[in-house]
Amino acid sequence: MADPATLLPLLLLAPALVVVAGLAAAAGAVTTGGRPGTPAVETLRLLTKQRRRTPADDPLLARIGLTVLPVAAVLALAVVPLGLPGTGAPVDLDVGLVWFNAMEVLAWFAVWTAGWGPNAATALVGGYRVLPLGLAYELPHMLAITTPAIAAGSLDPATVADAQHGLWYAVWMPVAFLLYLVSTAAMAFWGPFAAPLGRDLAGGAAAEHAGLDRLLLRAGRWMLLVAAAAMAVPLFLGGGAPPPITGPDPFGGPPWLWVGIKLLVVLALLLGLRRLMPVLRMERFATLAWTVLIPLAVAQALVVTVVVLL
Amino acid sequence: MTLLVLVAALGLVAVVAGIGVFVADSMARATFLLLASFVAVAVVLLAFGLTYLGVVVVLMMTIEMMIMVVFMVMLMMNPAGLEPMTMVHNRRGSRVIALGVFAVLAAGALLVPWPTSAPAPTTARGTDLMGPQMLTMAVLGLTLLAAIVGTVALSVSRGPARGGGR
Amino acid sequence: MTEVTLRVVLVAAAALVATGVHGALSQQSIVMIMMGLELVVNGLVLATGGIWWAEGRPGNASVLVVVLVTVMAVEMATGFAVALALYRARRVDLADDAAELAR
Amino acid sequence: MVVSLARPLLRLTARRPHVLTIAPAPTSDDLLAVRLAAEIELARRGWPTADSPADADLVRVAGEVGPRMARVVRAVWATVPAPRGLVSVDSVGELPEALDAAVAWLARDGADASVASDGPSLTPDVRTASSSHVAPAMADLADADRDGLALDALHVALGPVLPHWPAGLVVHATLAGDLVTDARAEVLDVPGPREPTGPRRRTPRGPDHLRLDALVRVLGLAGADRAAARARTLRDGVPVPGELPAFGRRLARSRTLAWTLRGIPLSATDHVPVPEPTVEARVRALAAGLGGSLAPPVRPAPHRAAAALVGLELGAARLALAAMDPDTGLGAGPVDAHRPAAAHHEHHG
Repeated sequence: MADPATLLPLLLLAPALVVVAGLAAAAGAVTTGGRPGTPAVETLRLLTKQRRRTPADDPLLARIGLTVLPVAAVLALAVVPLGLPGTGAPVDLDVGLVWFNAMEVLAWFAVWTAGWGPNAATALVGGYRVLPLGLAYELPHMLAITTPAIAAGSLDPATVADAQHGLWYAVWMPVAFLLYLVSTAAMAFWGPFAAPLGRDLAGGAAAEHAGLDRLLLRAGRWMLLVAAAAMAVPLFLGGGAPPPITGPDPFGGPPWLWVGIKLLVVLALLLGLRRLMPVLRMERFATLAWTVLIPLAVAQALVVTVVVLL
Repeated sequence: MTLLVLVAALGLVAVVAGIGVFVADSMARATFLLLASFVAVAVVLLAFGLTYLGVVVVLMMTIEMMIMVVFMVMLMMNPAGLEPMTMVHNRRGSRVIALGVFAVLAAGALLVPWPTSAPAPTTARGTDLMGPQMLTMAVLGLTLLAAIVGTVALSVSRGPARGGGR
Repeated sequence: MTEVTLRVVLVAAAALVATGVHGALSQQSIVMIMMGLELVVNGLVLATGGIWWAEGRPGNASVLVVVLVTVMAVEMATGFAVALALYRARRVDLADDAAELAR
Repeated sequence: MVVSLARPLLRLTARRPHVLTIAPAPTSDDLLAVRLAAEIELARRGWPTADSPADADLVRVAGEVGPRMARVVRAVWATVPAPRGLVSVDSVGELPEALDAAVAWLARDGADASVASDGPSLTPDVRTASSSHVAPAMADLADADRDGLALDALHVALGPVLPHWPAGLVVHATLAGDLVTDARAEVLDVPGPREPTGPRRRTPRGPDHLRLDALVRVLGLAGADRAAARARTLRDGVPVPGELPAFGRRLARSRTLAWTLRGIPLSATDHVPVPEPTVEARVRALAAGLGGSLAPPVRPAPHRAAAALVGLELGAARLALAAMDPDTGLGAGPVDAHRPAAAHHEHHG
């Protein structure tokens, strides 16, 4: 643990995630017709802005939630193999996938308390919406994570990435990959699944938060999205290895570079998803999850399990 | 030694948060404190090298707290109020019983000669965390699915009875 | 040292169980009773983990606890669903009232 | 806040303030013109709309407000975090100047909360209000009574300061969780209802303008941001012939939009507010009518529109209200706000 070579990635993890999340937010601003500098200006604006309280609120609980959100995103990213020299992931954990999922789940608890804290109707209803969203999308998400893990026979993301020599899981189990992308957007309550922060609720869980509080919620959401998108690389896109189509290593290149490129592809797919779909109402996203996504996820998991067992 | 201090501190956190569950004056705080208690225990398990167990406790318990919140919103007399919430009965009896339980269990913990061998969690970890857990995860997901479907069915079967007061 | 740590863990587990028992017995709301039971399970998980650690054989058996934890989560969800059905039918959500209905 | 460091930051961020617009009910054409001009001016400058008071840098009152509305303005202003500015615009002509002045002021002094709340007014257009004499918020947007939320009521006054909300409208709603179980409409300072009698009131807006105005709100609430921006451009500009029907056809054909809006009925127990039975059908009718020669869409009176919200989830109710696009110029109310039985509960202001 005391070896500086292993500590360095840990120390750099949070700043790196913030930077990448900022870039993703800038790309998101461009795709919705804004300027790329908008997220940076917004960050500065929120930093110079006063924080704010509401009568009879529970600021402690709200701020714990607001702080847990970005922290959970960093902790989720910590087990993702980023192709760093030496070790694969900043923290090598043999049950990394379960850890990753646990951190994502903690994030929705954080949003719920953030919505609860201000003691105001719009924020409260925004907090409520996290509950059906999380419960409906955790199952497809968990199954989409488990399916590659079953194929690779390991809960260690690095092992899953290494098991894809020759054939990416995105090709071999495309439904799981698609489900992972959709449920990732839902886990980060982002894009079509932004109902907890919906405009119909004047910002929902964020409605009463100003200044740094608001920044934590908004930035934490992008950080969570990027962390979840990063996990798609080892799970479905072969981790730090170059594309298998190119044959045995004509490009070579450092693994972290390939992870970066693949992460960009995943983020581009997610940004495309937002362009495709409006924000879904609670009834709609619940219907989608229960009648379409979960049966698909179970079917995909069964197919993969049967093939692996045979 | 570090481990002892860490474990003692986390154990204390878990117990204090656990007591806080029944002292807190709002349901949101009670739920939060219960989760905090679980997370403290999970960190102890992680420190013991029981990685899988610790991580699964965090995962499952957070989901469980969310389910609890759903029902809390539906059922509680005062789920949202920050006003003092006391809904207790036979306080004295339960206190005596609880103290008795604690006395017996703590005596057991302190007096029984627990078998200890050289702890080697790192070797045990990783050896058989490959195969069986896969299946466990799959079964886990399916069980959860069945439970939630059942729960939803039970909850909504009586139609839109939401507007009623008591 | 191992033994001291184990005893500390077991005492903490005992305190968790006792707190849970107190909560489950003293609270009226079904939700709060559930919370008490959860705390009892929390203590059991802690104790089991401690003993395994001290014996140095976590391994495969830990899967058993995972299954236990899941079953408990499921049980809680269904327990709540039953409570809700009861509420819909009888308009009670307090344990005392439910007991009175049974009489 | 270190002033030397904060100043350049303020100058940077004041170039893109989030604006919260408070508009009174359009009882006259002038009031309507001010609100529309205010929206156009915002789009021209590329300034974002604030979702809530917490998100706002600049509170802009578009049009002369009555006493009830003035109380709302004061209550909202009291909850806006510093640095902040308040602009009140009574006519279309003074709009750009007033916004420029407000921004200059934000960039110079805004960082200090005390300056914002107590400082002298710069121009007649840039006013500051002290938060010390704020009336209790009759109609604050987030006025929650949390006491009895267990399957029973949460009494909330929705509006008049919500994104894409009909100007001047307050819906006194009772929520069970997020389900609207009762809703009564009130238009602040405009008692009513004055049913539309005889021929429709004369209005400078054509039928397409009315349709696009409703579509901007529905699309904005549904999160279809690009379509909403397009509808806004078409509404505010002078569309090329053929542009409107093309846009309308595209909207009416959009499967994702239809799927998102599906399943929201537009009906009350004792009357039908609009001819279309659902939000989906209403939006399709609004879109299909674009650029055609059909009669303008039916706009219900506020109290009828509010009655149709009962039984809907809050998000669905917002979409339904935006789709019905009630004519708040007709007035409604006044309504007695819900008083909690227990006197100990203080509403915030």
